[in-house]
Amino acid sequence: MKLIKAIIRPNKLTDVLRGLYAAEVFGITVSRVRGHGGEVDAVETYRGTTVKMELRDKIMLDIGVSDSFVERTVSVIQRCARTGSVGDGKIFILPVEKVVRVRTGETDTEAVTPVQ
Amino acid sequence: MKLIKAIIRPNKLTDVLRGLYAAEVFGITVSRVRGHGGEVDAVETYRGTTVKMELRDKIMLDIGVSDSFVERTVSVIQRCARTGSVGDGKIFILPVEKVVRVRTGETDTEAVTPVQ
Amino acid sequence: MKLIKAIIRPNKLTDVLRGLYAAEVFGITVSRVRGHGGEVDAVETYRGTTVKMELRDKIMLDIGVSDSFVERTVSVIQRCARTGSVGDGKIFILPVEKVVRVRTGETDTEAVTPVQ
Amino acid sequence: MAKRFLLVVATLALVVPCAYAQEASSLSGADTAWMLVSTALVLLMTPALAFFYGGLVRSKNTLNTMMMSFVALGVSGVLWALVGYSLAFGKGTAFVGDFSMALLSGVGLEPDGSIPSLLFMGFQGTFAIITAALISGAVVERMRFVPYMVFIAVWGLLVYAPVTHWVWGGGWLGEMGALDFAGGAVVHVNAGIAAVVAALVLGARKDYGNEAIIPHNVPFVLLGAGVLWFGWFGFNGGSALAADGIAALALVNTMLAPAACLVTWTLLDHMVTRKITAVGIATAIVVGLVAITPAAGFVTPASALALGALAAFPSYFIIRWRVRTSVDDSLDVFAAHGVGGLTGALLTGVFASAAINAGGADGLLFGNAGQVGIQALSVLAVAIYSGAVTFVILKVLGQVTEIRAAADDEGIGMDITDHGEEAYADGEGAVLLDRTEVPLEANGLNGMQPTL
Amino acid sequence: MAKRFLLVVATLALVVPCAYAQEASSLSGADTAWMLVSTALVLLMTPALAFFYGGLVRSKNTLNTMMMSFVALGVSGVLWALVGYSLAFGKGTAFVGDFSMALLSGVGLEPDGSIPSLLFMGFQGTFAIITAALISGAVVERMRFVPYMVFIAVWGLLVYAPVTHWVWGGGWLGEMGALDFAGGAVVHVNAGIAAVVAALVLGARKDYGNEAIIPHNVPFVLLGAGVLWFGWFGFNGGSALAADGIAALALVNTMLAPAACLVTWTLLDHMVTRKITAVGIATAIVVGLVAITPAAGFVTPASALALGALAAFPSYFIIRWRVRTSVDDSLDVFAAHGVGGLTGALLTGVFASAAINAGGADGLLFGNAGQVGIQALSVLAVAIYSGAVTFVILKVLGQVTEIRAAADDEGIGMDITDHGEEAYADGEGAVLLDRTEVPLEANGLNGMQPTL
Amino acid sequence: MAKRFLLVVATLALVVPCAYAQEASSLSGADTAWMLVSTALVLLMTPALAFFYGGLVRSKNTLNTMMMSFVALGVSGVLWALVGYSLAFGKGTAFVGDFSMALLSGVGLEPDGSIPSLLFMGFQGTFAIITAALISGAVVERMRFVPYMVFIAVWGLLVYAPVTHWVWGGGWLGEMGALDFAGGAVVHVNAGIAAVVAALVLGARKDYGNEAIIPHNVPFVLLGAGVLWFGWFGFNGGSALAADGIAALALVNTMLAPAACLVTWTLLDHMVTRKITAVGIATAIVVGLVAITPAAGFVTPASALALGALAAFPSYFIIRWRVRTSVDDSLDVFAAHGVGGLTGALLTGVFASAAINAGGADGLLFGNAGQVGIQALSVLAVAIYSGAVTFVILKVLGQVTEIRAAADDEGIGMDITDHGEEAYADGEGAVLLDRTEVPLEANGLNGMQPTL
Ligand SMILES: Nc1ncnc2c1ncn2[C@@H]1O[C@H](COP(=O)(O)OP(=O)(O)O)[C@@H](O)[C@H]1O
Ligand SMILES: Nc1ncnc2c1ncn2[C@@H]1O[C@H](COP(=O)(O)OP(=O)(O)O)[C@@H](O)[C@H]1O
Ligand SMILES: Nc1ncnc2c1ncn2[C@@H]1O[C@H](COP(=O)(O)OP(=O)(O)O)[C@@H](O)[C@H]1O
Repeated sequence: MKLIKAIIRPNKLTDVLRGLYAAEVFGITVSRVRGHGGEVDAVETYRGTTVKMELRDKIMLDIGVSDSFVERTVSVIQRCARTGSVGDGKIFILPVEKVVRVRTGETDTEAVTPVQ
Repeated sequence: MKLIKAIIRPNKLTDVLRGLYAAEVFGITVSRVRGHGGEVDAVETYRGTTVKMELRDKIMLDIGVSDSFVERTVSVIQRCARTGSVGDGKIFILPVEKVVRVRTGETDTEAVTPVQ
Repeated sequence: MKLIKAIIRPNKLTDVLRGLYAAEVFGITVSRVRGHGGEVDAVETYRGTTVKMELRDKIMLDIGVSDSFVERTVSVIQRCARTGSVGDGKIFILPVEKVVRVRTGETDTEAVTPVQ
Repeated sequence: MAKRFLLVVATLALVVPCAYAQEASSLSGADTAWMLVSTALVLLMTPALAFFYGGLVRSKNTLNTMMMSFVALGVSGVLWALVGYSLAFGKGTAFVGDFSMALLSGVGLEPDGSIPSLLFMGFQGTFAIITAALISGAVVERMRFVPYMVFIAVWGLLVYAPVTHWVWGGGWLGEMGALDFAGGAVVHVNAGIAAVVAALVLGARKDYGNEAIIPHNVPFVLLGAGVLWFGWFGFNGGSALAADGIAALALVNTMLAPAACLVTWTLLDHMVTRKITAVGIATAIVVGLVAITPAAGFVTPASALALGALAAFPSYFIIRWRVRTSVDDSLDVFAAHGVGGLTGALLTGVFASAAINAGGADGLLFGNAGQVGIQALSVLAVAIYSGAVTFVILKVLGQVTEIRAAADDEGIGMDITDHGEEAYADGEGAVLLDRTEVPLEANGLNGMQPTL
Repeated sequence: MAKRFLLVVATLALVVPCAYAQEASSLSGADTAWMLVSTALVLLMTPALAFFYGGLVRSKNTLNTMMMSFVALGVSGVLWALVGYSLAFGKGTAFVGDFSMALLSGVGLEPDGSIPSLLFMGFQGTFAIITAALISGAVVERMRFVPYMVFIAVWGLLVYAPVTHWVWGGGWLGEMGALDFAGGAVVHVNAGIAAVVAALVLGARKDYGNEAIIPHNVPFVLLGAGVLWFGWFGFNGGSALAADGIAALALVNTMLAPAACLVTWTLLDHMVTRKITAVGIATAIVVGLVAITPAAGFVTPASALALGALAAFPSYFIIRWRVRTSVDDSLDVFAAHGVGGLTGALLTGVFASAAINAGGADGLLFGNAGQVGIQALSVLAVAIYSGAVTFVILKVLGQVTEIRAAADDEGIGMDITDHGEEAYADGEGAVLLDRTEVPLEANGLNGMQPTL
Repeated sequence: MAKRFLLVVATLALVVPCAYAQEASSLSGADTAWMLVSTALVLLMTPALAFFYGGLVRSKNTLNTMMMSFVALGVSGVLWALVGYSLAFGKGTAFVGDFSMALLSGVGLEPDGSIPSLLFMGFQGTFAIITAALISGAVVERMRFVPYMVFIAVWGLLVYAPVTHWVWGGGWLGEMGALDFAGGAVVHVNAGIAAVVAALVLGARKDYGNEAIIPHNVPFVLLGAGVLWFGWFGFNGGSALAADGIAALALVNTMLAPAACLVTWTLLDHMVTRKITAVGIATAIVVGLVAITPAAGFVTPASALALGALAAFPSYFIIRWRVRTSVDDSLDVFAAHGVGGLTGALLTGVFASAAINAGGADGLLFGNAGQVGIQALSVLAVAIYSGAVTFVILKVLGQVTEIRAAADDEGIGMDITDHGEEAYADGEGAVLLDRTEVPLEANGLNGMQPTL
């Protein structure tokens, strides 16, 4: 089991979700985050106070997948989230020791297989 | 050391927190997330534009625990977060290499033992 | 590769970011979270309804670093996020199997090296 | 408007210079101007109430709560014009009007007092709207929306219109000498009692008493309170039905009483909880406004200050007590409007002074203890009637349909379940439907170039 | 104001008691009071519109959208005083005024009718402002801000002022007998057509039709709708230019028509989608207000109810149809204002009654079928002129500069790209700049002790 | 009201048709109607200010900031009625009134000019409220709430009331011929100076200059600005104390000056930063309103346009400069109100024209250079007095109690520490207390069935 943690641009979320569903990855958790990387900072001014916004809005996906799904999940994200400009994001693959489905107590691969 | 990452329903948060405190798990970090899984999508209409909301509000818990606490933490969450309907959520158990308490620099088990 | 997950006080974020940039850690993802730990709970009253706020606003940082950067990243956070009062937060170091940069497909160390 | 109007004309004669021009049959431009404004001001109170209430609920029920006020602007407004006004102000009996003015027949631009009778109808219509909307505070977060609409429609005709007739339409309470300048009993006691009955019939929200249910947007509560205050100048000042000294008295009292109530509430809050709360200040403003409503044109400004300060006490402590009971009058309509209206009505019987308004009466302080009794009786009558009929309407409605949301829907929040919308959305994970269902014609247009 | 004013004075004479004092050359305090209020009310509509529109867009474009309304308060307001008023109400020809009152020369405190002519100028100025701001709903989230400012500046002079002259300034449509009490054609059809043309010239937003673009703050939409309604009492009621029976009629109609429209829309929504939406209710209020605008002082209250109810249908279905086309009139200015204004203008021709307002005319229902034709013609004339000139202005502007935001900017959101601000910010990750650039003098002061 | 009233009656006589009815001893319905409305409008400005200020701070201090305005509605309102009005408008000396009208004794429905004297008291009371609330912008996010309440209470009596007496209550500045139509010096310079002194005494916020402190809700700022503008029509228009030509002049000038200021600010913003900001536009509206306040009824509309445009410059650049200093006048009360009021007062001395208002005077442009000197002197006198007394009050208060929040509390945010509330809460992790503390009686009721 792996946990795929992907940081993407907010306006790529729809595309990535569509891609993931198409690849039969249905269990996904999404959070709004902000990120700093290589992008140029936005400058804003409020009544003469000039500030540099060092964080950009991003979306973080947490996707628990069984080992066989890792590659296709990563490649879907890479394909759908890419714009080619700095700021497209990163994907982290983390080892997971155990996954439990709260509702049924099923574990690991069963836990991430969606209900029909 | 493990990091327990649990995704639960927002309206189960109070119950889960109470359960965790009762089980003497006090160090908890909570985030608002949204999830896609097996639930039926809500349909909304705005001035004739009909949209399907594929993400449901969820809560994600990040709980760092020493190995001996893993089982009871998971079972408390399972017990308190369960409704039996699709959408109850998942629990991921991730290995952790090191935990540091910022205030004291204590590490690992000491770092997650709450102050008295 | 490691993922450093740090929970800190919101008003320490600016200091921590400055510290990280100085330490040449540029790739950072930030989320607003809430935490429970050893802090005293705030009590609020709304029209006679008294509630205890068991969660405090915190910031969570997710920072993917190559192994050689782990130590200095942790020590920067420890130094910059510390106030000495209960509630300063925790740092978790998680193993990462692979990191991918969405834009280029570079992996691991190349993926977390910032663009010039 | 019979009796009330006579009082007003009487007082008018004392203070308006061009009194010779004020025969019953002629319009006054000045009075018309003020009543035009007052009508607009009172109408604005219903959107203001939507924000006051909407800020107090959880975000998942924001729109549902706000729409309970907004829909009254339609439902209660239209029904008022069609029949309500006639039931309230038609000649009829001592207990209810008639259908003589149904469909606004005979309500035109001819003067009723010194303003066009149509304008009087409109002004009174804004009262009918807000009274219905007030009740919603007791049933938010759990009453299904369509039954709610039916409820306020029926309630407006069966409860609001008759009660208005009793007091202002030539009915028995007005005849008896009950003083209710702008609706302490008619509007606030009436809505407050209906609210608590509705809360009991519907039952408590499932999370009530188990979970902390706290306001999702306190600035909206303050916005609502501020705009309510502004609108209330039309509510009370406009109830003089003229731009005269009594209007000025009512308006200034409407400024002073809430101010005094706010200060008192602030001190109570500080003494009891060591914190001065924003929700408390917003509530204090409303309680002060409610309390001065029956008295506004009948008491001196000094009395208004006293009345406002006194009114803080019962409402403050009843709110604190209520949340510890099982009665889920969710936004404390009873404590704010029912109790505030009661306090105001009784204190009107204490502070009223015929010296300041010859069209009113003297109260206890000026030697007429009987007025307090009349006031108590009027409140009691309104409370009993309103409570009983509200109960019957809801029970009958409950036979016909389910008036309460399913527990699951309550959990999800009524914005999504009843309205298919979210108050605050960022569009993440929202997928457009319907593009394939485009009708042929539209498809044609679909092929149009995006830019000319 | 010529023709219109005569009508008003005529009706005035019937209902105002002190009519003997109402010669063309004397001020009326009452009328002045009401027009002061009306002017303030209409000015408030533009901030209200900012909230109505601002709530409907995505949060990254909130400020941009709101500022499209707010900036009109400056640009259109100043230009109106400088030349617009003169072009609209100067004697001139049947098609446009002249420069005789440019820079407000000769516009002072002397009476124009029964109010100071300066006040008439101000009142009309608030109309010029909101009409320009209305158009912005069609171009939000993609039109660059500076070209937008230039556009509304030019549009106000080349389109709004002449069209106003046609109808109210002594021009050909007014002469022909077109009834437009408060701007069904002048304001709403005019802005509605300009909006759809602007949407077509600019092209659709890049996400339009691909992504779900949903309102980020529906309470703001309701706030906007509520305050618009309030302000509209000045818009329609003030168009009587006096505190008389016609003002009362217009105001009450402005209360009833939106109420009826709201109820009808609610029923349609429930039947079509099984949900009664808040955005729908807000839209219904606006459509009802738009539709009654040309009719407000010419029809009976019963007709206003019917007119409001009827007006819901075309706008409701056109909105549903529009979103399935490629025409990205983003906030449905055409469906709400263009169509609502058209419906209202035609129904004015149906329901108008000389019995209720001798200064108006009879409509189809009262035997004068020709009025519908006149109404249709007036709408058509305004639509063609507005559409054509709007097209030319934008095309010329497009030659001079880029009027559409770059795709990247559209993605980031115009608040940051065009205004360098965010609507809702928490300051995280924001780093203060400029501390090092403090000028010498300031540095001196910088050395001051923080506390005395 | 002495002197000022005479001026007004004089001008009144010129423009009101029924002038024969306007003896000092008779009420005018029209004037009363307009002053009723104006009082309501000015009262609304304080909630509007709460939003203007509340949107500019960080979300953790939203309620604290808003309540600093709301609480003035109580504290300053009540004290005005009890003593402030008498100190300001009682006969007294050239420097302060007396206690002859304390507790509103003798302030009733008898005419004061053409309106009830009680109404004049109420109208002036709304000025006292907002002036106190204005100061709060300089001390937000760090001043403890209870000391703040005490401060504005004392300040209202020791500073606001005397200064008002000087200018409008028959005091020395009025006698000297200083022109201040609606409070350029009395309200804005007064509050602006008090603000900067308070900011200096309290010291800067601990994050000031280190962290970026940016507005948490710019739409609220725009809402505040829009509603302030609306209310300001009552502020300036109502200061004519009649519904006459001068009121119209004041109101139209109050429309034009901010419009011109907005346009100028927009151009400045674009030239200096290449962005046109929403906070900038909101600020420009307020600055334009402040600047026209002393001049509103004394200058021609063309002058108002010029005055508004000119007023943008000093405030714009002082705001930019101020943030680079160590003076944490957090919401730039000095730059907007102090400097705006100063500019307006001086330009009144330049643009005033006795031709447009015989009750005013000629300014520099019309050959009376001395008026500028008088204006300068009046501003200087107010500034010195206000600054000195504000300083003393705060220093004395600082001896009695801690006026500044502890650094920790400042970090947490004053909403939680001083009010025990959050502006925006979702209830997550909130645990209900107190269920066990239910008193016995309540427990009884607790046992009631949830549904009947
Ligand atoms: N090392 C990292 N750890 C965590 N998050 C990162 C890291 N590097 C980048 N990110 C996230 O990815 C986003 C995009 O990264 P950035 O370096 O700007 O672009 P790119 O990946 O195209 O070079 C950042 O805004 C941040 O949220
Ligand atoms: N594989 C997964 N990875 C990450 N999050 C998941 C995964 N599967 C489910 N979730 C989260 O858990 C929530 C509930 O899952 P769902 O499949 O709907 O219900 P259930 O767990 O009861 O079958 C989802 O909304 C999502 O947030
Ligand atoms: N075991 C844990 N797992 C996850 N998060 C934790 C844990 N312990 C603490 N935290 C987070 O760190 C924050 C501070 O912890 P706390 O125990 O209050 O202070 P300290 O670390 O100074 O002892 C908490 O609010 C919570 O967000």
